[in-house]
Amino acid sequence: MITHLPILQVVIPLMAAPICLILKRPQLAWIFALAVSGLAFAISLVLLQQVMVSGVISYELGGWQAPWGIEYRIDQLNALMLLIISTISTIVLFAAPESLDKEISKDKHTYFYVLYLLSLTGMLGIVATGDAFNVFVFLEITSLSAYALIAMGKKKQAVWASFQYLVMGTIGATFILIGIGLMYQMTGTLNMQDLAQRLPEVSQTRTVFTAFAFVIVGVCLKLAMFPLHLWLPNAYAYAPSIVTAFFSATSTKVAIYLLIRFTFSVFGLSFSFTTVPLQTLFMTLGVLGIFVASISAIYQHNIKHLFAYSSIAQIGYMIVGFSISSVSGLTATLLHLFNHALMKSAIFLALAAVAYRVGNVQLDNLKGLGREMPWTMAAIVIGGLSLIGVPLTVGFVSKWYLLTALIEQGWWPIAVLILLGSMLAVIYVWKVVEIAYFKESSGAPVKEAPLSFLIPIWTLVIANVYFGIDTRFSVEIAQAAAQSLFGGGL
Amino acid sequence: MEILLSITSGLFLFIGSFLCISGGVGIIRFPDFYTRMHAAGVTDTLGSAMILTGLMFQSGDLLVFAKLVMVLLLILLVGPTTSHVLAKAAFHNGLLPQGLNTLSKSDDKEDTSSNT
Amino acid sequence: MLMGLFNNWVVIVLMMSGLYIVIAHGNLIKKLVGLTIFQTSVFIFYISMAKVNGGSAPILSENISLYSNPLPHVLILTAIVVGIATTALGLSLVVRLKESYGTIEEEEIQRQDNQQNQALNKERDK
Amino acid sequence: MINIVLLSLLVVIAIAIIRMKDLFAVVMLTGIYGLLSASFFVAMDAVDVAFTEAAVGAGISTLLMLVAITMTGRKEKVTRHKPFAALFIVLITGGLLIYGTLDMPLFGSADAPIHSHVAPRYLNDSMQEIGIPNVVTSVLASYRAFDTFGEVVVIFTAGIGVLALLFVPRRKEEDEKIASINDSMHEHHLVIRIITKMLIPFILLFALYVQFHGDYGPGGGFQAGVIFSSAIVLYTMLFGLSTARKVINQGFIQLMAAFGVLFYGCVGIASLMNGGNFFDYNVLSDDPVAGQHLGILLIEWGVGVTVAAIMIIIFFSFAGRRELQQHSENNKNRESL
Repeated sequence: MITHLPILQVVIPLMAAPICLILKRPQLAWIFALAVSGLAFAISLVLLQQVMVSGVISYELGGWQAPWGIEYRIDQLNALMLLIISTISTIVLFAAPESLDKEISKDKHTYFYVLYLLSLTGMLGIVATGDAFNVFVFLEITSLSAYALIAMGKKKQAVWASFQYLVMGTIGATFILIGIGLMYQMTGTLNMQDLAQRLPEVSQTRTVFTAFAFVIVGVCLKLAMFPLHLWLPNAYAYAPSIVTAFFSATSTKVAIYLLIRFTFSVFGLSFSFTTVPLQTLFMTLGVLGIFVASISAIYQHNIKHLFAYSSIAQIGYMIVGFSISSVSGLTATLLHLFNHALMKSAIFLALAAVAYRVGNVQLDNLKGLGREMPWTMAAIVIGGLSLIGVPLTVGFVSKWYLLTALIEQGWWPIAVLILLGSMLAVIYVWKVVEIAYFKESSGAPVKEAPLSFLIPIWTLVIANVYFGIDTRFSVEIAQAAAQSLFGGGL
Repeated sequence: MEILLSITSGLFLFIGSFLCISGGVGIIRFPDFYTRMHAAGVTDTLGSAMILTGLMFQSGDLLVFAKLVMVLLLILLVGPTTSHVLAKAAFHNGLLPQGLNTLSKSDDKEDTSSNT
Repeated sequence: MLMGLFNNWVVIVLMMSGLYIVIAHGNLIKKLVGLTIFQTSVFIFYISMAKVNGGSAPILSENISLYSNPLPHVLILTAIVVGIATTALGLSLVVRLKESYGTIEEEEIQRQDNQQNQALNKERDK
Repeated sequence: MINIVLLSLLVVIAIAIIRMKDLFAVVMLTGIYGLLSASFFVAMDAVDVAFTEAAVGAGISTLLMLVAITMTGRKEKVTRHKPFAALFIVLITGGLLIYGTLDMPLFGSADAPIHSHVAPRYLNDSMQEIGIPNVVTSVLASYRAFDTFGEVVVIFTAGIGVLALLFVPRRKEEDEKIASINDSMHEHHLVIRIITKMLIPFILLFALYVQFHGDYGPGGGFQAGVIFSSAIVLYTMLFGLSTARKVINQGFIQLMAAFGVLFYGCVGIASLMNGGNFFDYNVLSDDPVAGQHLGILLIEWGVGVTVAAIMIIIFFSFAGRRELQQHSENNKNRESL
């Protein structure tokens, strides 16, 4: 069975979704979904360990040889992504029943778990596959389940946010489809590794340039990169809290993965960064994104909006690291990907707990919450410190690597800009702290969140601090993944 | 024999195409909904039936012939029904044939926008 | 040269008219129609690149030697299903929007949202 | 030649859609667009795709849009909010695409790279390896079976999503009340009811034919599922949702949707158990070709069942929501009177 792990990683949650629908009782569906997600987590751990020991694992679906059939291909980067997605999904799912009770009507809980498992499947599938068209199919599984999940939010704005996301997401996916079609037309293959070998021959043609542009724009739409980010804040703010916690940590990360995969592995380093002026473009957009999003975050009255804008800013950091296009830059991006998943899911889960007790997450309603819900608010504060990049948190580690990578290239001005951007993070995090700890509470007193919230929240917070101190695990994997990407080949 | 078959089939095809084209002209030129629908009904039923019959002479293969007969039966069944439904829906929603407009149409007028 | 590319250009015009509808029209149903047209035109693009002059449909038979490329057909079969799935979900969102906002025009929905936000802000300033 | 005619017609329709304000007309034109592109696919030798596009583009999606506009109103407001920004984006994108076509292999040339690397193997070897004449089916169901699995999951996701958005649980007495109102409404349609009753068995039979004939000609699970569901939809439209729900209730149809996906997946699991890779049908039987046959047959059933069930679920959800809206509107009118 061990040789079949790559496919089981995706197929187990996939098959679990219809079983969940058959189970019908929400409680049963939850336990089942949790067990399946946990199993996916275990599989991803084994896969990661295998990859670190023995290198790339390839799995041929249907027993057909690679360019003819579909291939699953797990290298260090994929394994890291699989681990992130399945970990966050499992931890977030712990708190689901309580949070859903308050936000979604009882008869739709089962559908929620089915859709949740489907979106998990989609993300795992995007990451595990080595076939360009298969990426599109699984991208659509994730997106469709995401639209439905977001629209399940309590307020009517949730449906509107979901519709906007649907329009943007479909345009993005269709752009990716056009790009894949053009690549296929020039090479005659859909397998990523095969594409990587055959694209250099035709890399001077205008068609390949167009293909590249379409794939990148499509991915950036999904990624909510700076000028294309407009769908994200509302989608995150009005979605059910659990969904926000899950997506903030995973869905944009999967898009970053796709960006890295297409630029580094499929089109190749020399094409992406020498033939096309991707570096300057992305560096500018990344830095602009950090500033625009951070400043918008400062003016928000809804904390979910605030942290959603902060997510866009954090994507900016990842883009900057990515566009350095050196091993250390990419390591910083991957580290930040891992770390940001940890801190954002902790923050949004804590906000789910706030929403559970207070009923909404308007900034004004947080007054005095620091004393009433000390554990929850402490988690938000630690998460916020991590966003700023204070030492002893994970945020510090990734910023440190990012700055070193920039200075290595001699790009001082950008390093300074990054530091300034972090200052903006101080402002918006301080806004939350100020209201929660230094204002008298106005409404009726509320109790601390139940344990079913606190346990997952603090698991994430402790991970936040732990990986901020003991960086061996994360840095080692990120470096190995970055090196393998620069070593050429998938 | 061969020539006879081709001539008959050609004749049928010709009549069929003529009916289709005249039906198309009718849809544009006729004054109101019901007469236009009549033109469309002719294209739908008689025109395509003629063309299918013409094609049957050309088929040669029994399987193809059988399939064409099935299509013909389907069209004969569905074509008039759709015309009927269309006319009924229009009438139900208060659309009266031209010339009747001036007569009493007050009782159905309110339904015009609600039902499609 | 011109004839060989002409097909593609027309298909690009089709795609772009779909995209134009999506961006320029405020009616949500019209937006979904635009998306459908955009996607359908991409399907046309894929299928026309599979065509081989003089080839026939890829159903193997003894007296035919040249076939069109079957792979894009397979991909587009999948993509059509994805398209209808998106349309169905989008329409159900539109129905829900109509129920809660009472309109399916983008501008009016935005206006209602803005008004609500302003009301909230005013309350806060008090 | 014929493709140029079809393409120009498509352009005309696209322009008409941009200019039309009446959503009903727009939706019908979209249906025509789907049908015309299906004809174009036939001209391009893609018969399977044409079949699907005709069933989906001209059938199901038009139907769903029509149901939706009966709930949302059929007039578009005149304002067009950002035509210049849209034009700008469209021109840039289109310009980029046209730039990209300049180095493209010419239309229909047989020596383009697309026809030389992966595709020839499907055409040359699929007869020995899989043994069915329709290459599209063998690529779809065996070489790229996992894509098709993904496709089934996509449609499953959409169905559950629509359920999650539109499903309203109803109390029984309420249901009966709505049913009786609808019955009286539906009784006018005598002619079409009789014709429909005659047609439905044939439609179902045709669906089964398409399901089984997919190996030899155009067709397969997806098309069969859509046709099967269209028969049920036709029945629902004429005899009312409550009557149709008595035949196929919500729980059963959800079970079928889940069952189809599971069935498809279990074929893969079975090949794992027999020592092959996932979806390796060769190991399903002693003779590889027979195994391939068996595997393709089974997964096509999985596809068919799921697609039919999901299409019915989607239509039922929309129709149920619509009945509920009308019901509450009636109540309101009655109160105001």
